[in-house]
Amino acid sequence: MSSSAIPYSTIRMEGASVAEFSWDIRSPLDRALVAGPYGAQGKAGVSLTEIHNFDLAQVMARRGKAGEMIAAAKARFSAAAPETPRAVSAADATLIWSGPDQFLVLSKGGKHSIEALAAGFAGSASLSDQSHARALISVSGDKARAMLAKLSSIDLHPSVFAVGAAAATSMDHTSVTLWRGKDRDGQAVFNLLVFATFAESLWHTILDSAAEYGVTIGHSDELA
Amino acid sequence: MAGDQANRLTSGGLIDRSTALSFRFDGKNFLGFKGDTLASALVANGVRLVGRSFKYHRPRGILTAGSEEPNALVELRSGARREPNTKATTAELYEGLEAASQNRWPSLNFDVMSVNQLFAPIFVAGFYYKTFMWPAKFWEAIYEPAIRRAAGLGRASGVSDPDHYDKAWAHCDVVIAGSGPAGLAAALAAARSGARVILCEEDFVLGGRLLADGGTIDGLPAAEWVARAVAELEAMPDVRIMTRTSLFGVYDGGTYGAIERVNDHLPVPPEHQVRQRLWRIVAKRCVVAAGAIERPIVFAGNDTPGVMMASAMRSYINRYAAAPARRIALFTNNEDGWRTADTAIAAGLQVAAVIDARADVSPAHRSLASKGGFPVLHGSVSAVEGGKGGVRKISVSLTGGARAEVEADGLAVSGGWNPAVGLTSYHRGRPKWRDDIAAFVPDGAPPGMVAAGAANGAFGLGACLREGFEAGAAAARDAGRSGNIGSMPVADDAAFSLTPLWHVAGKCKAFVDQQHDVTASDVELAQREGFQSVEHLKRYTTLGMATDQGKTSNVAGLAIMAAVSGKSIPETGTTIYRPPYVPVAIGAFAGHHRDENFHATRLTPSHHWAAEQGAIFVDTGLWKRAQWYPRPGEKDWLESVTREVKAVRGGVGFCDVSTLGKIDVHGPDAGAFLDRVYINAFSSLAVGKARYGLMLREDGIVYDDGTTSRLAEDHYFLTTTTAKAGLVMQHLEFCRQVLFPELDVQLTSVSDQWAQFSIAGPKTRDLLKEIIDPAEDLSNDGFPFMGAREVKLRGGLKARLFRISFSGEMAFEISVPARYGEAMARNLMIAGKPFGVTPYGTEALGVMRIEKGHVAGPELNGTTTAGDLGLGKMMSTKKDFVGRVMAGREALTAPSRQVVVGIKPTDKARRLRSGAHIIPKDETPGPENDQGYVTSVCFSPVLDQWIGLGLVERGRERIGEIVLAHDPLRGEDYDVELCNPVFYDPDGGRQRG
Amino acid sequence: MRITCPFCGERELGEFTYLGDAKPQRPAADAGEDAVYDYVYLRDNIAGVMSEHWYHGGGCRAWLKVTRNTLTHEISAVEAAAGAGAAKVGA
Amino acid sequence: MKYSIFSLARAALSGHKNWKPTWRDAAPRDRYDVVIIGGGGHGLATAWFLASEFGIRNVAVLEKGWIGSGNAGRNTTIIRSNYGLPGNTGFYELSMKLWERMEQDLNYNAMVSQRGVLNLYHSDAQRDAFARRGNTMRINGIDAELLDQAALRKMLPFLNFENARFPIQGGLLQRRGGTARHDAVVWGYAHAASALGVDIIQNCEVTGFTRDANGKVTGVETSCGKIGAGKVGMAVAGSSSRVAAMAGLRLPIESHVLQAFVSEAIKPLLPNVMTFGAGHFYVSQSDKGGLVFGGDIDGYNSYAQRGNLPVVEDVCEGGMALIPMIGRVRLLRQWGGIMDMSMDGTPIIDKSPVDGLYINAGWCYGGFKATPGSGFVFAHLLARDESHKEAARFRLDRFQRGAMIDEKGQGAQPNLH
Repeated sequence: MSSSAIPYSTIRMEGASVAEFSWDIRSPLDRALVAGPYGAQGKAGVSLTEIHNFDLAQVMARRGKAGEMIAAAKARFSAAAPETPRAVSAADATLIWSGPDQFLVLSKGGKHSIEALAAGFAGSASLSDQSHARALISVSGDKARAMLAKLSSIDLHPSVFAVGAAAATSMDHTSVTLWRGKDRDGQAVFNLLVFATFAESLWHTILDSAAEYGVTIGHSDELA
Repeated sequence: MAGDQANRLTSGGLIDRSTALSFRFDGKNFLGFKGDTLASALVANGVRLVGRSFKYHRPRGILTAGSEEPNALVELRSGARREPNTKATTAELYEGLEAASQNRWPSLNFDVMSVNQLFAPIFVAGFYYKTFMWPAKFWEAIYEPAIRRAAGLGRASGVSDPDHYDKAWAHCDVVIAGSGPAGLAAALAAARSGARVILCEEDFVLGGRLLADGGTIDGLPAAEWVARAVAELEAMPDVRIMTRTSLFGVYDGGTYGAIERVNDHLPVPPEHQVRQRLWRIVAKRCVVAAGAIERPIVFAGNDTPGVMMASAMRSYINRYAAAPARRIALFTNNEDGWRTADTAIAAGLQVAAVIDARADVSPAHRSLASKGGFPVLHGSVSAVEGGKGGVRKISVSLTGGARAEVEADGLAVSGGWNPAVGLTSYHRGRPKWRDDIAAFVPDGAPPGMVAAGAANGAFGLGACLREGFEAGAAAARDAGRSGNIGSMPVADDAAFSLTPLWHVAGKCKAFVDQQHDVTASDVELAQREGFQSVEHLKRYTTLGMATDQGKTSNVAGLAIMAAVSGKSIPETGTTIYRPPYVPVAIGAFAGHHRDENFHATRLTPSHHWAAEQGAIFVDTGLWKRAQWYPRPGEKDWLESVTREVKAVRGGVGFCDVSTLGKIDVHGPDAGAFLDRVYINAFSSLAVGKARYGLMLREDGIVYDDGTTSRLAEDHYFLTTTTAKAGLVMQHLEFCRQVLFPELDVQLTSVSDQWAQFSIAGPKTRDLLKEIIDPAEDLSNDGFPFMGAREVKLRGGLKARLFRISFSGEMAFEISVPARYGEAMARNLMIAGKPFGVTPYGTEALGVMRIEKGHVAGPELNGTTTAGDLGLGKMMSTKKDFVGRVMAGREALTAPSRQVVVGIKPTDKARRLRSGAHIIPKDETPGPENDQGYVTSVCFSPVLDQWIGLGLVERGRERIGEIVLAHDPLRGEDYDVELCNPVFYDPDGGRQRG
Repeated sequence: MRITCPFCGERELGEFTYLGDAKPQRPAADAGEDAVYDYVYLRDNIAGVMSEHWYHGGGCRAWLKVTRNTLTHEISAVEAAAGAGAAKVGA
Repeated sequence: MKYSIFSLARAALSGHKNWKPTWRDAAPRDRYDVVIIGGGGHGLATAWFLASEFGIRNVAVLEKGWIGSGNAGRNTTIIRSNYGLPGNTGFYELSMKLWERMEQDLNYNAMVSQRGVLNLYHSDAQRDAFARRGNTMRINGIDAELLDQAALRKMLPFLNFENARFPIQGGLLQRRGGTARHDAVVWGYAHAASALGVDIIQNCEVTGFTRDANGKVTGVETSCGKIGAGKVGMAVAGSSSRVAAMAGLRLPIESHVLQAFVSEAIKPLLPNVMTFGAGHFYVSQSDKGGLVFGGDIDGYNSYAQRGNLPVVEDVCEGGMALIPMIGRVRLLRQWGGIMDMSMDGTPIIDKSPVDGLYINAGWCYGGFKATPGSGFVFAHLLARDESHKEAARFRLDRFQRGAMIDEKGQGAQPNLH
């Protein structure tokens, strides 16, 4: 499931050799994710969707500059950047708390790429590109909480982990960023940013955990 | 007769008579019903002999009806699913169940090991400490194997467990252990308050003792009240009822361990399902309503099959409609035991006699006796007749000295009740003694935990409900819930009167710990030999160390010890209670983490491409790394690796080095920060340049190394070794947040953001020109050695390019965003095709670094200094840095230290091996002249021989000296020459060229 | 054990890494070898309430100062290290 | 009272009524030549060696609880001498030689079982480190064998060779390593020391030191009153810092909890002691049939003598990864002991900076195997006022000198040793 983010290029070389470089983008789940049903038969209790091709920037306030960073975020996103573990939906980005004085900017299409953000945060925050460092998995379904309870020590009860709640936490000893998106079809949606090099391994663990409930697997280019 | 359920009562019980289940015990076929345990089905079928004891192999029957069972242990299931030591009393019956008795040979009925009973006079507690000492060699050869074979009960399957397990977290306000009257009342009160409640019940049916003892609650029969309570609880969304789940432990911060036997009641777990699940329950409060355990009285012959706890008899009769005997005698020292006489009569069984150790019996019981036509004997049981066939006759010593005999085929015993004090004592709280019930009750429970009902010493039904309800309400309140708790369930309290009786003195063996064959005289012997502390008693006699952890024996044992040592029971005290409350399968604690899933696996961005190339992978920490890329016709790894090295040194090759830790260091003080964490300076590094850095621990020993590049005034890109990536990040965050908080610096791991490749060999630049935008100047002037900057690739993609080399060749490292990593590998192959580009793995990487004398993991072993590694000159004297002061200590700077040198065998055909020690030539190896060892070796294609690095005393002063490589483990001794560790291009012309 | 991270809230033990006693302070550059020896090697090793460094590496990566009783494991206070959340310094 | 099969048979005839206490429970006298604080294996062994080897019999061993109530009674009973660094190698071999004659020395069967200790390796780097260590052992006259995978498949076919995350490549075997019955070691030393006149005083907690004008320790204050002493030796692993603090000393030691586990008893399954090289798990099977196993320390300072679930899980994961046939064997009991974790993972046996006070501490999680050796060299130090040559590197000042003995290479970070 690869899509080309950089156009195919054909270059005529000295010495008459022809090299064709294809800069295919490959998600870290490219091989492991097989769309369709998995595990127990019947109505799937868990739905897993990998979201492709996103921009992810880590924004970290400089010493004593938290206020300026928040102001810069406000100016750019017309939203208050999260200062506690929350995910804030702006018009075209989600701002996810990732630690004290820092948050992630999740967006699509390059509008809030690290280059685009640089000027606005100059002097108030340090930026680090994480777009390729993570895989993004969205989990929903009747049994999403039951399945996540096998991986996460976080209390996901609706009264505790409401829409917009976020956590920098670990699943199966692997660091993840977890937040609850907007409900879809009346069901809670949990988003997971997983480190890319761990993604395939954690994916298999997720499938093992979900198999008893029946799983439907897919991918999407849309942010949840 | 097999299969006829001859002892099944014709009516009653919570069994489903419409669902008959067939099962096998010791090869014989039987029938039972859904709702039976293995034990109740065996009782129904008249099977009384179910096991043999640990030491004397005495015949044993079923003593209890619960998880405290010491005797009725079986091997359940067969083949790979065989589970030793399974309590028949808790094993749920299922169609096709197979069980076998254990610790007997050749059969349960005829067990030759029962000859041990003949030696019983010698096999007293601790006998083995006094003998088997001569001759010394005989212990491992003869005595110990014999003891080991005789000991142990069941047999493990011996093959890999085929079932799956997993683990999960649960969160609640109130967790409740036990669903008897106290537990259900607690759950009702807490749930009505609005609390999130988890109710754990180890049984497969809710109700606890109500299932066997009935009663009237709120004017309803107990069963009906239970059904209503459960229905009310089930209707509430924040109540989770977990049957087949034992709360086994309490850990810090309100974390509770529980084991759910998800599918143990089925022959095999359904597809995609686990056998058992380990729960970590996080609860603000815990109500322990785990009930109490009826305790035996120790008397001669008390282990005869057919002797059973009085409450267990009621369970078998009332809950399972199975008669443990037809003519039952009851031996009790308390009022509660009498209920078994009631139950027996109600079930149409005969009561042979009630032997009551108390002086008085209530008028109600007297009238029961006359109605039932059985005598009440005041006294105690002094002997039981009957072997493996079970109880036949009971001798009674009457108060006043006369004797009586009672013919019976079953003896119910009640010595009173011990509250289940395990959970409340796991944080080292010691239970306290209560004289009125002659039992220990919880004290010093962990924070947030409270016991209620029988677990707290309240033995009346009304009291259980009251305590449970109040505890549940209080727990919910403490958790911040304040809903209307409604009315408290009420019931009458039966009178509880008891005259403590622990041990009836007699001549024959009277068992305290039935499973471990610890007798009353063993306890007395222990006292005589000075093992008076209860812990000494336990360890010397093994009392309470069996699979039941002394649930039916500990208190009796210490009571007997108290009596013989002239102390009170509370003075004697208890041993330490330890989790788990019931034994838990090791597989459940492991969950998913076994076999290939033991630990996570990290894959490099080019992993799948490398796999397509046929790469052999090696585990490096959690990573899978390409170790080499074999080609058809290559006879071994060495041939492949040698080819890869030659291809690099003669042309160009590349290797995925994305596993290096990569950290963005941002901020105005980034340079100052790096100056403090590295021994060398980084604030002075020019933008666009890279520098090799070495960091120490605060104790002056080398911690890690790597290159760090300055990409902008306020932005450095730091790399760590693969092994230390996470730890260095932690260390740097410590330096940033704790040691130097005044610095304005930000750290982010970008290890996963970048796919990084090392491209090395004289044709590196040629290859790069193919793939990098022609506008980028890659010449020596335009991109000098140790240069570092962003470049544009053909097609527009941006990459980071670093001119660094660990191979000694002209080399670059190039980083692209990780999702382009696989494309990068493919494109390097395309771009390098004209130059014979060769992918190489970690072995070739290792060969080239050794040839070049670069230190790596084997040299950075946590005991070496910068000086040892030949890098002492890097240590700045102009600044403070982590580890500076301690690095200066006398022994760390001594001239005699072992330092890095090159090593090569004088015989070029000789293979050098890591781990060989270095001994001066012509000396006999010994501790005094053991001067170091070989740390890293490789076959060097350049030198056409094995070479290595080593840490050798004063090594740098001894270049050229011939020494002995001494490798007794592999039976090798050979001469090697100590040499300059830089075997290849010592002037460095190639990498700068 | 559960530690209430001042940034993340209460989390389970597995997310944290322990370093040790938070009382010893890294000596100044010119403090001399004895002072550094003391800092690196000697410990009060308190049986009772102790201030400790813990790292929330499985969460927000903050270093914390946790006040904990080594006899009971009871945690009475948790605060962030001086440099965790330092962007709010002076703000 | 001499123990043997004959005395046992004789006693049987009289219904075992004539056995005397295994050791004398003594009341404290006013003064002893040497007072040992700590009635664990090390303290009792020290007393026995003082009496039997160095002729000092006016010795008291003070135990705040019951003898063997500390780590001597809480360990996983492994004995071995497979160390790789100078200082450790010779010392642990001295100890191993004393194990080999213990039962005859003490007339007590401590069930020393030389069934072999096997360290598994899973990578080339680990093999190389084991080779280095094994060669060190051989150079010091200690048995060691490097086994490859084929040899292990033959010896231990039930290990996970087929679908392991970290495949087993081989192992370093010390056949003379094994196990001993921990409580019996304590009782054996108590039995033998008591017979030579040593006073064993239980339920006697030291609460302070008495000092003369020069600061020299002259005795101890205890819950049973003041007891004078020519010299005081402390062998109180787990409580070393607390006892040392009574003399105004700070030690390079932290107290950590190490958990251990035993399974239900099963018929013989595991022939030797095994350590997993790719996770935290080691195991042996007791003569009674239980699998006795453990793993890493919990990792935080603790005096609570109990640990938490993450380590239980970690250890069982290691167990299942290595020996998948133990999945249905049940964990019966878990417990925790307080480890004296030193700053380099190596013990301290030395005179303290306070005159008259001698330290035997810092055993980390490896004190049991050292019991006889520790007793011997500590007795030597107490009797002669100089270190035994095999303990010469266990000096307290080694940290100041930079002469650490760091087998794991983890530095001054006790929870990593």
